[in-house]
Amino acid sequence: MILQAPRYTQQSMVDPAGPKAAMVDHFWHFLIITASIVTAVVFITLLIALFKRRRPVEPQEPAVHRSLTRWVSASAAMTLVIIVVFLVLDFRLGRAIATVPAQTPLRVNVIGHQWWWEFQYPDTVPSNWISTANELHIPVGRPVLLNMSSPDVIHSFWVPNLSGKKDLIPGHATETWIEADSAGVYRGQCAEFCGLQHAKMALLVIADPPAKFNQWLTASRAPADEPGDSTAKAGKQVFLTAGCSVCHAIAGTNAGATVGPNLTHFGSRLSIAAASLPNNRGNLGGWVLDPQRIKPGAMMPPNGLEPDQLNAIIAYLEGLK
Amino acid sequence: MRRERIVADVSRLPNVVYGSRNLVSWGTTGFMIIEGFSLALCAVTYVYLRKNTIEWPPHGTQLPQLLMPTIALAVMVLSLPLAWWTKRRSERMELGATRIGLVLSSIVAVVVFGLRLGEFASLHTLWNSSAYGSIAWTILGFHATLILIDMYDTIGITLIMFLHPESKWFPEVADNAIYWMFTVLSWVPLYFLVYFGPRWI
Amino acid sequence: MSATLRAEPILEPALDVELDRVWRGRSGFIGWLCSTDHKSIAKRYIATALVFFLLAGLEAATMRAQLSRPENGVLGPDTYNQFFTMHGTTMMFLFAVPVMIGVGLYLTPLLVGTRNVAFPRANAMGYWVYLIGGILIYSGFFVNSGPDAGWFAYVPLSGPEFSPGKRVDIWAQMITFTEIAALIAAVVIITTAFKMRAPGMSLNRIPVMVWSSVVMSFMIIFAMPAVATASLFLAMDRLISTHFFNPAEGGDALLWQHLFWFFGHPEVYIMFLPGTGIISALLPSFTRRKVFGYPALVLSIIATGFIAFALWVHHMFATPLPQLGQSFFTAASALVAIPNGVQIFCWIATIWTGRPIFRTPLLFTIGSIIIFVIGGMTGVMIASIPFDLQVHDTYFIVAHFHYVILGGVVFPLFAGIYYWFPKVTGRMLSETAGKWNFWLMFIGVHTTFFPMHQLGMEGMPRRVYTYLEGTGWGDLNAVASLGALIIFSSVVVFLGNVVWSLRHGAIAGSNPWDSEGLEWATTSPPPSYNFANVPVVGGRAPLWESGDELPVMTGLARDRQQVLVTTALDAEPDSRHDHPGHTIWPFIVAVTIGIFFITLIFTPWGMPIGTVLGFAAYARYIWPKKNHDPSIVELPRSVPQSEVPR
Amino acid sequence: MRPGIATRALTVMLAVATLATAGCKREERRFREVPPAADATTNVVMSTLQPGPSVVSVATEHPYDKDAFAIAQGQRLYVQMNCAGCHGLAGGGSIGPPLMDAKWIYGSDPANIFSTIVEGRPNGMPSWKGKLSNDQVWQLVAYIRDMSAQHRKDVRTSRTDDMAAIPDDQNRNRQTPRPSTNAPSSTKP
Repeated sequence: MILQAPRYTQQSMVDPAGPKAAMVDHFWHFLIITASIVTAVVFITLLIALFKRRRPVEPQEPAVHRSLTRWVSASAAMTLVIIVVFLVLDFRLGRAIATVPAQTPLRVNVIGHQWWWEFQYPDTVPSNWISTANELHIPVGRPVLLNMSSPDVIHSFWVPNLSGKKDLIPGHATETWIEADSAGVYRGQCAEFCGLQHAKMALLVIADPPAKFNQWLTASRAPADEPGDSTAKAGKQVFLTAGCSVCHAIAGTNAGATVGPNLTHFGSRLSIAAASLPNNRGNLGGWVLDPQRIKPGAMMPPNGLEPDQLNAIIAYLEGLK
Repeated sequence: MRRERIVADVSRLPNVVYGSRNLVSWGTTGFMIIEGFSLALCAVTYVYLRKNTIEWPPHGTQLPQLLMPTIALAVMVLSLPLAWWTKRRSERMELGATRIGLVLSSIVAVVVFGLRLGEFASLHTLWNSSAYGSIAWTILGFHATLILIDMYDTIGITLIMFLHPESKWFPEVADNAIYWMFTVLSWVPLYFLVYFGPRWI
Repeated sequence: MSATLRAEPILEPALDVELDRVWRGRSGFIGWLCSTDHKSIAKRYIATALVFFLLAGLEAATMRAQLSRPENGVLGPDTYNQFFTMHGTTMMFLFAVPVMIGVGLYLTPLLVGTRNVAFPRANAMGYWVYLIGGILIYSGFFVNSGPDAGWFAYVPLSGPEFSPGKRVDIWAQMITFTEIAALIAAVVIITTAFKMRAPGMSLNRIPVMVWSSVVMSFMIIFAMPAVATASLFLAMDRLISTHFFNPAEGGDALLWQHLFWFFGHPEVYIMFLPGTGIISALLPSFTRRKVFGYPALVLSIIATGFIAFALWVHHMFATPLPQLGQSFFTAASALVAIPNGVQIFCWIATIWTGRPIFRTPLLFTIGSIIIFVIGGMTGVMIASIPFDLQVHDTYFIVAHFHYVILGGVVFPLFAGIYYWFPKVTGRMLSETAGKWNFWLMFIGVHTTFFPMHQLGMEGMPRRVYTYLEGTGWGDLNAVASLGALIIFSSVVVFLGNVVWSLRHGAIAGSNPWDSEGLEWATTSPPPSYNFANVPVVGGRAPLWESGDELPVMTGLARDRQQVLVTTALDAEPDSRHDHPGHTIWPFIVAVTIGIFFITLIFTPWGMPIGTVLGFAAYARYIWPKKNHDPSIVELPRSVPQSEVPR
Repeated sequence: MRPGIATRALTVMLAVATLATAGCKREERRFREVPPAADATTNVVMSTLQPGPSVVSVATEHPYDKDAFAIAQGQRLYVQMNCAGCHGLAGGGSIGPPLMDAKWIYGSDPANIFSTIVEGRPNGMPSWKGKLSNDQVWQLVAYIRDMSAQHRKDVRTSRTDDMAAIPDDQNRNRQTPRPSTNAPSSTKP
């Protein structure tokens, strides 16, 4: 079946939703216009040279040679001028993009694992630390400083609508900042080849107005609420015994493994499997039963669950709002 | 087809020439440049890895011993005049003297290779212990292969000059001597890098 | 080869028979293995490289089939990773550089007017080492052990922990093979161009094609060692657990990127420069005038050669290197457009004042200029760090380098093939098939790669085996896949043209295009000794300037393979040098090198076995033959000082 | 380029390719296929004494012993499932017995190791039944045998990107497994 990706703004660097992407977008317009003019001039000259009437002049004549030399040196000089202009604009833009704005940024740790993203919201109070996966909630209008690292291979964090990419290299702590001007859901994808499921290592950046963001933040700090009805309770039991707790953690239960993503507020997420499937019962069931059919090579093994166990687990996970 | 107008006759030109006039020396020079550049890249990697870590050599690794390597370097440097002498003799096509020079050069080459094999122990680290150990062993091993190839070349040319002497092999003897000088001179900076790097940089 | 297919009578049949007996060597398969004639080795380089070009083309077609629809089922992730890595590795290491080496090896002796390259045996060994490298990686690929970490194999992924098995080891050893072959060919081309030119061919009369091959060779000499040390470090990290790239033990993942791209960017210019040389060599024949701005062209080639070594960090703009350092590389990357621009302006000036003849080589030349200019534009754009941070490792970059390589390497190569095919085989390629081949490829290139610019800007990263339905990349990818079919059909037309013309093509005389190069002074195909007598060169277009009487020098020995060695600057005759002739030993030494490196992948015992085998074969390779040259008699014990030649 | 030679070169290349098919098992990447589990419920026969008629215990052929990818996955699981916590980072042993030496308490055959993991053992070895899928357990079995270098050299794992405390698997010499003093001799039919 064709898997529907979750709803988000069409990824494109020429449809910026953040200051950094906007600056590059303006620079891109300068680039595309100059390049088109220069290409057009060169092509027109080439075509005229090919199809113009031939004057029977001897091409080796010094006069012809001198005029050609003048034309060629003029065009070389023109190329140099264009390149110098390009360099000046580029250096100014480069400095503007690199400097983090004065406003105190929100700090988020980004950890790239093999084929999913982990976002940690650090806090002075250790118990307030949040670890979530594949969906980065950020407040609109406020810069977010990302401290990025990778425990396994090189990944690259890139959300085209917001900013340029930055590599996560093992052994190097890298830093970049992003900011969203307007609320919305922006999709990004790992841009450095990182193995079997590099193609489906996507992420969503959910930009909310500050009030809504703070509301999400406090909700995320709370541990998972107890399951309501009986199937959800049975689901919790299955979760703890059927091996899910060997890799996943849910704050508030004694499942605390950090091998796989943290599922504390799984129910409130828009997508599952590194933002490659919308989060609904059907996809969740298919994913839990046999992840290898959707993402062959992913680290999550197929789980032989009985139908009632599967329904219980889905009810429990969807209930973790 | 065009007619051809003969303008000169080249059959009187010499057949045995030396230095940059000789085709084969261009080949040896080419490979000297390639090997020299590869050694330079290893040296750059050494400095890069050094700049990348705080403790060099890593905590707990003993500094490399200096006695054996210095002896090996001394023997190599002392063999330079011998190589120069052999080169001069081969350029003068003195068969007897060249043969003596070649035999001595072969012996020196074997001794130097033996000393080099002993030198690995004085690094006081293993290749798989840390990046420091890896790059030190690689520089030593890379240069050791150069010495091995040059030793083999010297012994080969010595055998040819004894069993199959011809005038066209004299330039090869000269090239071999130059190649030995290159191998020795390329080791001098690397020696200081590998044995004094941990102490100074 | 239908060898005796010569339209014109030979000037001196007796001399031809005598020389041919010495230079031709045995026929048959063994003779083929023993040949050290630069023409047969160059033809093998080009033919093998084109076979790899077809294989890589099939891989590209399969990849495009997989990417034509979202969530397609043609290739799974593991096979797709092998396919795109093999496509990149084959095109870069097994096709582009070797084919340009083959063109260089074939033409340099003919263009500079000598009988063979400088080190014929080493040259033959170089080809065999390259062939063994190609067979090694493709046998691995056929048994599911093709490399799967990208043609650049960034370290932690290609390192011992994340690439189990022998896939990346086979890739790393293949690099050692192709690098040895390229280094040997580079030393051969430089020595031939500087020491064996025809008398009178001073530095300012060397054809531009030879200049481009020489600068390519210098770049090979300074670029290949970087990838050699990098692949040596990677192989040692994987096999004997050294820690060059292990951040926990002092290594660094960026060390691999620095070493690889220090080679990587010069590599693409190694391929590109002979392309410009081919265009500058064939333009005079199709515009009926000498190429305009010879000094400008040569200086641009040399300038590109130098600047290419100062660009490599533009592949690493997204890594945590300091911003100021990266801006230096922005400036260098943008400035490299100046020499390339000058070359294109000189070509357009040549066409402007010439009388263009629209034959297939000229069509491919125009196509290459158009495609290369578009590629150059996007090249300057991605020199800027902020813009590159948006489009690095996306399909915008895939579009850029395909435009630059198709425009700078593949189209000029096809132009060169259509131009020199008559000289190599004695038969013309058909013009109608040529035009079909050109137009299909021209349209195919634009249909395939122009949409990729948009895909890249819409966020589609490189090396993805599939993409989701909702990303909106589906239709542009479908157009690209359609374009790939058009390119595929154009290559099929080319193959048909070559196979048909080998048998039934029109007989080409010694100078079918009436061009000015010295290579057209020989018959087609040239005799095994190229020039019976050493030609003398008076200017930059020898055949046009010397009227109908070619000045020559006689006196080279007729009973053995002897060549004239001239001085490097003004090419005055200096000495005579004897080549050892055809021998099987280069093949055997190459096989021992192959055994040495292939067994090293699987067991450290490869080291002793390989060394002993290699040295034994090399001894036999070097040992003087029994029938040593009569003219150099055994030396008396001591030769009086005076007679010793200086 | 005589076409005869081209066809000859191609046949040589194809011959080399078919010859080298032995290598493909090492590079197998099997994602979906769940290997036949040595039935976790049947007890692996530790000694010839058992009640009733002689029951032939099917020793399952270990599916991953020539598969480098599975052994590498086992290496990852060994760390992630915290086996290293008791058995030491590369099987050096701490609370739990060392796994890189030649002494085996519960048998060194793949099936024995499989049942040790699935059923657990006294003195602290937890049972992983239901916690790990069968092919994950088989991958762990492959890696455990790899620690004492039971596999072919070209299949074994190499170093990891961590501290190089002890020589990694590539450089260990093969331990011939022998039953430890207090374990019943593992008899195979």
